[in-house]
Amino acid sequence: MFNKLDIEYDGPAVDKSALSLIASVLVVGLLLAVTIKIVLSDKGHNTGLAPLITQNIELSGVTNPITAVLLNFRAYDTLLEIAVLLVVVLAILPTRDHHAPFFKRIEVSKQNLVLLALQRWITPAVVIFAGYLLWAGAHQPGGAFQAGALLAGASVLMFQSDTYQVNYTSFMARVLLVLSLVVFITIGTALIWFEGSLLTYPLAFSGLLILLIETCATVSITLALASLYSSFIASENISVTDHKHRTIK
Amino acid sequence: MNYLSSSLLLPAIVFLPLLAAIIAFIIGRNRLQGLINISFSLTQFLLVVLTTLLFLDEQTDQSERYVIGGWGAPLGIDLIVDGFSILMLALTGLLTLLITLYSASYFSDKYNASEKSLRFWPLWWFLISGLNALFMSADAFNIYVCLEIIGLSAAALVALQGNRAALQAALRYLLVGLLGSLFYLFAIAILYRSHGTLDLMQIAETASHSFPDKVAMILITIGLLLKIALFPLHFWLPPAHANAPTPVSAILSALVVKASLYILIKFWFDVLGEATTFGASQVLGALGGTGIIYGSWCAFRATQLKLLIAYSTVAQLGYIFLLFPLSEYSMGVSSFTGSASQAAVYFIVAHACAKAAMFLAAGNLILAQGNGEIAKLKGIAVREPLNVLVFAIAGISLIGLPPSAGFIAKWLLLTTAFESGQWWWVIVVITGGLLGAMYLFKVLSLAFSTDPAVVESPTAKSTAPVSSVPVSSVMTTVALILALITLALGLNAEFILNISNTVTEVNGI
Amino acid sequence: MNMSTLLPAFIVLCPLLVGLAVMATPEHRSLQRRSLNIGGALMTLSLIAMLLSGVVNGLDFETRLPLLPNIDFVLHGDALSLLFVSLSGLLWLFTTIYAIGYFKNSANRSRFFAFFSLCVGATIGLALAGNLVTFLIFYELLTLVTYPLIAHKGNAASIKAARTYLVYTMIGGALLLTGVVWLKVLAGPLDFTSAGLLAELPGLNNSHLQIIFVLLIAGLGVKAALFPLHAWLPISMAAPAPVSALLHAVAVVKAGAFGIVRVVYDIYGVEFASDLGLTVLLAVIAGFTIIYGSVKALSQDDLKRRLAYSTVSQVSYIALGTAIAGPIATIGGLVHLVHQGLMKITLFFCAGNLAETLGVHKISQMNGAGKRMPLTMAAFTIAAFGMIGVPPIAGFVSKWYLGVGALEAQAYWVLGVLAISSLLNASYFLPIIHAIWFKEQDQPWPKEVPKLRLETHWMLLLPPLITAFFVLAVGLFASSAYSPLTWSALIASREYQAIFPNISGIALKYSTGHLWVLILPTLLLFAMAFKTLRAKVIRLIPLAPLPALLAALLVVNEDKVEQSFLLLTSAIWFIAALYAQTYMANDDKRNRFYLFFILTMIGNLGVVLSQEISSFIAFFALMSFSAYPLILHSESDEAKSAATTYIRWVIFSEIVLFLGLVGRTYYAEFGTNELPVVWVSTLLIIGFGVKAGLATLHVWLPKAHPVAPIPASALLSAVMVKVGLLGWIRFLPLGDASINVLAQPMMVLGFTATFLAAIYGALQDNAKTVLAYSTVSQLGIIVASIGFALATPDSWALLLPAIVLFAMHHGFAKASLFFCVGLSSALKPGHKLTPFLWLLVLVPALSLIGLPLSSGALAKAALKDATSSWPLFSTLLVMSAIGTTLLMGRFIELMKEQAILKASSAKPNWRLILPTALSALMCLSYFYTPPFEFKQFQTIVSTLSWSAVWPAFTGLLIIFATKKLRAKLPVPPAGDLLIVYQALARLSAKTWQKIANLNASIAQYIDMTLGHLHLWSLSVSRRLSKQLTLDTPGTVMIVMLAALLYTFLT
Amino acid sequence: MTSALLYSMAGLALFAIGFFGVVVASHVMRKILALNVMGVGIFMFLIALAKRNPLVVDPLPHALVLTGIVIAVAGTALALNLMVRIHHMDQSSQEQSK
Repeated sequence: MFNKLDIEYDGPAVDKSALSLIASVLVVGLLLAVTIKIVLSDKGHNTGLAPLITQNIELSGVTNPITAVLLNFRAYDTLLEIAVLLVVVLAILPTRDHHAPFFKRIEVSKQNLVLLALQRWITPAVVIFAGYLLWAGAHQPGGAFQAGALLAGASVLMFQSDTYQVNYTSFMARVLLVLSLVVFITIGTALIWFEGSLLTYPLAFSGLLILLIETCATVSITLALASLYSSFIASENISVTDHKHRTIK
Repeated sequence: MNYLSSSLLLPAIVFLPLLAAIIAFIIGRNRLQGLINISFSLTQFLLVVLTTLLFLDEQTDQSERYVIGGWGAPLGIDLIVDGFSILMLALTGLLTLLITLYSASYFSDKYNASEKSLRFWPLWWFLISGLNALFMSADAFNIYVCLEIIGLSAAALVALQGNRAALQAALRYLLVGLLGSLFYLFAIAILYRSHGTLDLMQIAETASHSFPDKVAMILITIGLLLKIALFPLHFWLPPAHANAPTPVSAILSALVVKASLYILIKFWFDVLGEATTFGASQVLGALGGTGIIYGSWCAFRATQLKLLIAYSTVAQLGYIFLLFPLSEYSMGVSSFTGSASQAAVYFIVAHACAKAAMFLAAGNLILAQGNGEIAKLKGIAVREPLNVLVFAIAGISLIGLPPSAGFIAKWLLLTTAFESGQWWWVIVVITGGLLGAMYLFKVLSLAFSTDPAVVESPTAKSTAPVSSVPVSSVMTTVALILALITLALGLNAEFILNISNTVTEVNGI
Repeated sequence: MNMSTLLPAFIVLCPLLVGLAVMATPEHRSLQRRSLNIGGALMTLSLIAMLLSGVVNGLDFETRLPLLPNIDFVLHGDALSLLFVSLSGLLWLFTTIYAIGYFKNSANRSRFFAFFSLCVGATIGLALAGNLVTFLIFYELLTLVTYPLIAHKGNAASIKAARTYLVYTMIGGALLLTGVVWLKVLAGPLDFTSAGLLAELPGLNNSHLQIIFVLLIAGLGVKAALFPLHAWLPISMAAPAPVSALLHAVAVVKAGAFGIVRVVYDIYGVEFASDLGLTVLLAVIAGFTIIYGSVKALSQDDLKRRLAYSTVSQVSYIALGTAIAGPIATIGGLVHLVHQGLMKITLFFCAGNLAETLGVHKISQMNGAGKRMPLTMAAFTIAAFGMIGVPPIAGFVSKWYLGVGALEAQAYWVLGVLAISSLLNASYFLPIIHAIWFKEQDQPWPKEVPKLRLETHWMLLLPPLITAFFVLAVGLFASSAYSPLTWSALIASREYQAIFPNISGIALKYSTGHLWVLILPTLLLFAMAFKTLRAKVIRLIPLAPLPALLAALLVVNEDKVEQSFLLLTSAIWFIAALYAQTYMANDDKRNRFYLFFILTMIGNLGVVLSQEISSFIAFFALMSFSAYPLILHSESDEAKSAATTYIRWVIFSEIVLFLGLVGRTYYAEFGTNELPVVWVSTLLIIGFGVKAGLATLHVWLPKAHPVAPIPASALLSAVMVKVGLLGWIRFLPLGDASINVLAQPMMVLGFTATFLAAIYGALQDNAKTVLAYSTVSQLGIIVASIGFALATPDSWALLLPAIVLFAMHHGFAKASLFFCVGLSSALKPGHKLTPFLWLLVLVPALSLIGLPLSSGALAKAALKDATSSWPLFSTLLVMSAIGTTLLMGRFIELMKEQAILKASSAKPNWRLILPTALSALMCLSYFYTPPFEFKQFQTIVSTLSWSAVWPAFTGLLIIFATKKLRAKLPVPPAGDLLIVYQALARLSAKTWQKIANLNASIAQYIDMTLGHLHLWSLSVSRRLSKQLTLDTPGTVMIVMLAALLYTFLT
Repeated sequence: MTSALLYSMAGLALFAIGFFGVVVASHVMRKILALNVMGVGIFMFLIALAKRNPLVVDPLPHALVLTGIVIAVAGTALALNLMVRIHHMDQSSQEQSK
């Protein structure tokens, strides 16, 4: 299944091995049948943890139950999830370049007008909307991930024109990337001291703390997603420049 | 907080490596890099030792719980430790300390690896924290997150070498890991649907012989088998383990596959014990048995040293899977008690130490030789006697010869097989040991043989492989320590069994 | 934690720690390494000594550590473990010293010595193991630490050897592990318990226990090199000599054998094991291995390989002793553990010395090595004789107890195994010994190290000498309180507890009466070792038998038989020594001659003085083997052929005697059954019959006598053949019981020999051959008399003095005649002394014929008296004089011819004539009759009878009548029946060769088939693995999913 | 047949289709996509699960889905990165061979 990892496009779309085709059709069918049977056999009275969450929502500091689950009840999961993101960023980041600044602007002679207009008009709106999403996360659907994703989208748009370059390996970028994790861990462990247990928010400050964590998370997620995107672009560029070098020689 | 309890230290064990990862990421390339990492690993080790000691001191019949966020089980996430997980934590702490020491040399400028070290250290610490978090998690979904941390960071570490083979192996490893995790996630969804909770203990309380539970068990089993690399699903393991940098290979073989195994054991025996069947356990055993034979055979035929060791992992995992058919199966429930579980626990520990030692020694030999070809190892025993010795000791443990941890493990396994009257597993185990001896001594006899052309003529020294670098003494010492631990574990098994006993008796969650 | 719990652990740890310390020692610091090694060995030895003294004082030593739930790691010092531990500790010291000398300038010494110490540590641990699990741990550890030792040289051969070793021991270890685990599950902790632990446990399935036993023995049998599992041992000879020495003597093979002992005795319990029918199986395998190993050893030219196969054979004695399942056999088996260790280590040390000093690896290169390396080769010889089982060397003790034990357990076939094995041992060791001492060096040494002051480095020389000394000592002092034998007996008594018999009766005590008479010869023997003294010592040799003569005349007078034999023996040895002074004066090999002359003398005198079996056979063997060089002396082709014939018959007789004496001892102590006595007596008659020239067994006599130097032939014919008679007198139940079955054949054989030998001898043309046939003829009379005594026990009281008298008479007469042969050159007519000299010839000749007034007449009269109850016997006795006359006539004829042929100017030599005269004087009975009171009334005058004269005349008539006829007849070859025997031997050799060829071709075929099979399986697996790894994972996963679904949902 | 049931069946179907794709697709890109389809199937199943009782909405599966999405993004990104790197490596080696 994973032995032949074809990269080129010239192969057939599916493995021609009839055996695996037939077997998988059969088993997929079986799987479907079995799981559908489960779904159908369910009596539907199970409400999961919904009542419990509704009971405790008052104590969580936010009113949106999903945010409450994410950042209070199951904050530990979220913390580790940020770590997952960081792992991938780490794995993907190019080898470090210390000298380039975090952010720089390059004057490009030939501009794509449509792109420029889009950048000019949409980006600020997206940023504001992201800020709203972040804020609104406390009481209705929204939150750090949504905001971060939006911001990352905006940055993709920004970097489309090669006008702006971010050095994701600069000190600044690194600090921003780990910011959410650091804040999360710091708050979490500090709360052991104050409240006696990990990530136990004091009732009075819980909303504030969650907002703080969410804000930091937004920054880190934005940067992480942007860096993931840029890594593909960068590697394309590198190969292109390599190609050029080679042709010159 | 008037007295220190082992459970209070649990968050620290997870967060300390995370902190280390962050610091390693931020400070980057630094002269103190090695020292900082070593001191982190030392702190973590001491922490784990303290936890273990406290845990043993408490002598509770119950497993220890830590409630995160003050919410409690169904709503929040709990951390939980029992004997088995404490043992796994201790093992992780120990191996982390030793392999960190090793890596500090391995990724030093001496071997032109400082570029890699930038990526290595943070990923390394993430991997460790993932492992630690996994071993103490009491929440099904949290386990999924931990599995992902482990899977992603492990794949990234495999890719560290940067050559095509390594990248391809990493990609395959990653995809397999993701697929396995998805199966697991699907099972979690089904479990949540029928039980309304994600806490393992609460699931266990309501688990029954019902259809959804069985399907969940099937999905968990297949998903985790994929990650564990049980015999027919092992295809990704040898290239991944063989192409990774040496310390990574060591931790992958020693702990990472064991993490998935740990989860599988937990689900199979504790959480969904009601839903398992005797036939399925026999299937797992049969696959394990075939894996023993097949893995050993492939190891024997391997031409690359690390590939040999990787195949040996496939074989060794097969031994552990004999746990499933051999454990007591009564009243439709199999339980993680008795000598089968002891054997499995001991096998996990023994294999972790021995395999780590073997990979490290092999890494040293490859450094000294400049080449991973087994055929090139001729006469290496003269130049690198200690590393060959370590390799031999580790191999002895893998074969299961006394005095080594592997012997105890095999002894327990054989005892169980006889006690349960399933003598056919005896034949498998014995044959596996003999095949193991074949591949081990294939290497050793090459190492001992002196090629007169190389050894005697003075000019030969200049024609020695150019890429070979003298192996630093730290790296050799670390491997030796691991090998000695393996030996020491063969002298008194009660120590390890005592730690894990609490769970095997109580069957807590 | 006090001493009693720590000491065993210390003993095990000591070598292990030394090993680790040596491993850490840098290669160039040889002094540090040396002191570590030797210090460690000494330290261990002293700890072992502490343990030993503690156990003797009844203290209990046990180290017990928890290993697993319900399983402890136990080190326990009991009697059995101490036997092995002491051996290991002791031999470790010697081997270390040896190895230091051996590896003076080679590489990787630290590695070698480290693993060497570890190996010993494992062995000691294995010996001290208090339960089967601990044993298993050390057993496997031993396998592992031996691997680098075998692979040490690093060349292709040693790597291959190491691999073969591993394949075998790994499989063995796996089987053992299976067995142990299984047994553990059935029976609990498996602590070694005297008399076994399984018998008491209830509810065990016997067939399970049988399977387990087979597994255990198969596992242990690999190391013990039991038959189908032995192949690694000869191959592992690629290892350096100290390793081979240690492997073979102590560590590996003994570990297996020791394990077998442990399993049979301390786990199963010997009675329980034999109830299960398991010991028989083991015994058969062991017995077969013994013979198989010896047969394979025969055809090896590489010295170490021959020794290796010898080990295969010898180690199985231990298993055999264990499996016979009787207390005495157990003692034999256990003591062989030590004895074989000492002997084999000596042999390997010597082989190593040869290889190191001279570069000799092959037996065919060893010719004349004895001159270059006398001490080493002496050690080799002692050990080799021990292996053969020549008393009183160590190996004999083992075989003795095994033999008696086999009888006790009524396993008669074991005796056959012992006999065949000894025969084979002799046939592969004696040629080597012959080559090193009696062959000239025929090619330069392959790789000689420049000669030092000693024959080789002292560190190489000392260990084999010490171990060889031990080999002798443990045999000689087997019955002393601190010998391995006594210790083994203690162990056996614990294993068998209630049913252990009183074994004092079969003990081997070498308590010869009047040992002081041997002091002077022994001193002279040692003095000969010094080159400067040698010439003077040779002059003193005639003095050597004088103490014995003195004893015969003054001291020994309780036992008339002993007194008369001692008189005869010492007197003739004295005369022969005097004669030899002149006769051998110009011989260039006289040093060697005298050396063996004294040895033979000691043996001969000792035999006569011996009162009980053990010393009798010990001296008997000494005498028999030492006479070999005397016969070989001239090294002409005839001499070589005669010597070979002689030694073959000696071996044959030794083996038969061994069996007979074992039987006799056993039945004297334990049995009263009538039937066995017959076969015992048969064996004794045959065994001594070889020496006593019993017809059909006499063939060596006519060949050996003519070629030996005259003093030697005189001794052979006059004295040494009489030892056979002495043996009969001592050990046959003469006078007690009548055994008609044997009496009649003996009488028939005796008289047939008397007459046929006379006729055959009369046709010979060599004076000494004629004399030899005369000896055969005369001995026929003795044989017949013994037969008569067997038939009529009542006559024994009269017959015994008569036989003794006859023997003495014959001894003196025959000796005189042989001496006369040496004077033949002086017999030519014309000299003034000639008549006197002819008188010297005639007196003994006539005496032999039994003319009146001679001692012969007296003896014959006595015989006639004693056998008067059966007239035919007397008649035949009288008629035998015709034959004797014929022979004597022929002899005188030949002497005359020779005198004329050899007519030389040489003056008669007084120094030769005087001893001859002395001897002839003895033929007149007056000199020795007085001390013997059995001749009560008969006087010399009463011999004047017609019956004493007519046969002589008849004989004379025949001589003159057939002179022409005889001249026409061809001279029949000396050794008559030998020709037939040799033809038979050749035929059987041919058949054997055919069988061997067949075997080889079958083996080749099997090899080929296996090779094909292997290739086929390789290709199949390659194809399979391709299939499996290339394009199936997806399918496989799905199939697995399906399988899980199925197993879960149905 | 409630809508929740319909959704969960659709999720299951997606999971099955994705699995089928993972097994039979030959190109890595397709495999990665198929894995994502599988993941989406599970997320859909979870979302439907949250509403299986028509009266109560269970927020927990929503939270799980959110977490799961991030993880899926991370995994996909890593896989794509590795794939691209291999691709470039192959390209440059092909060029070199030219």
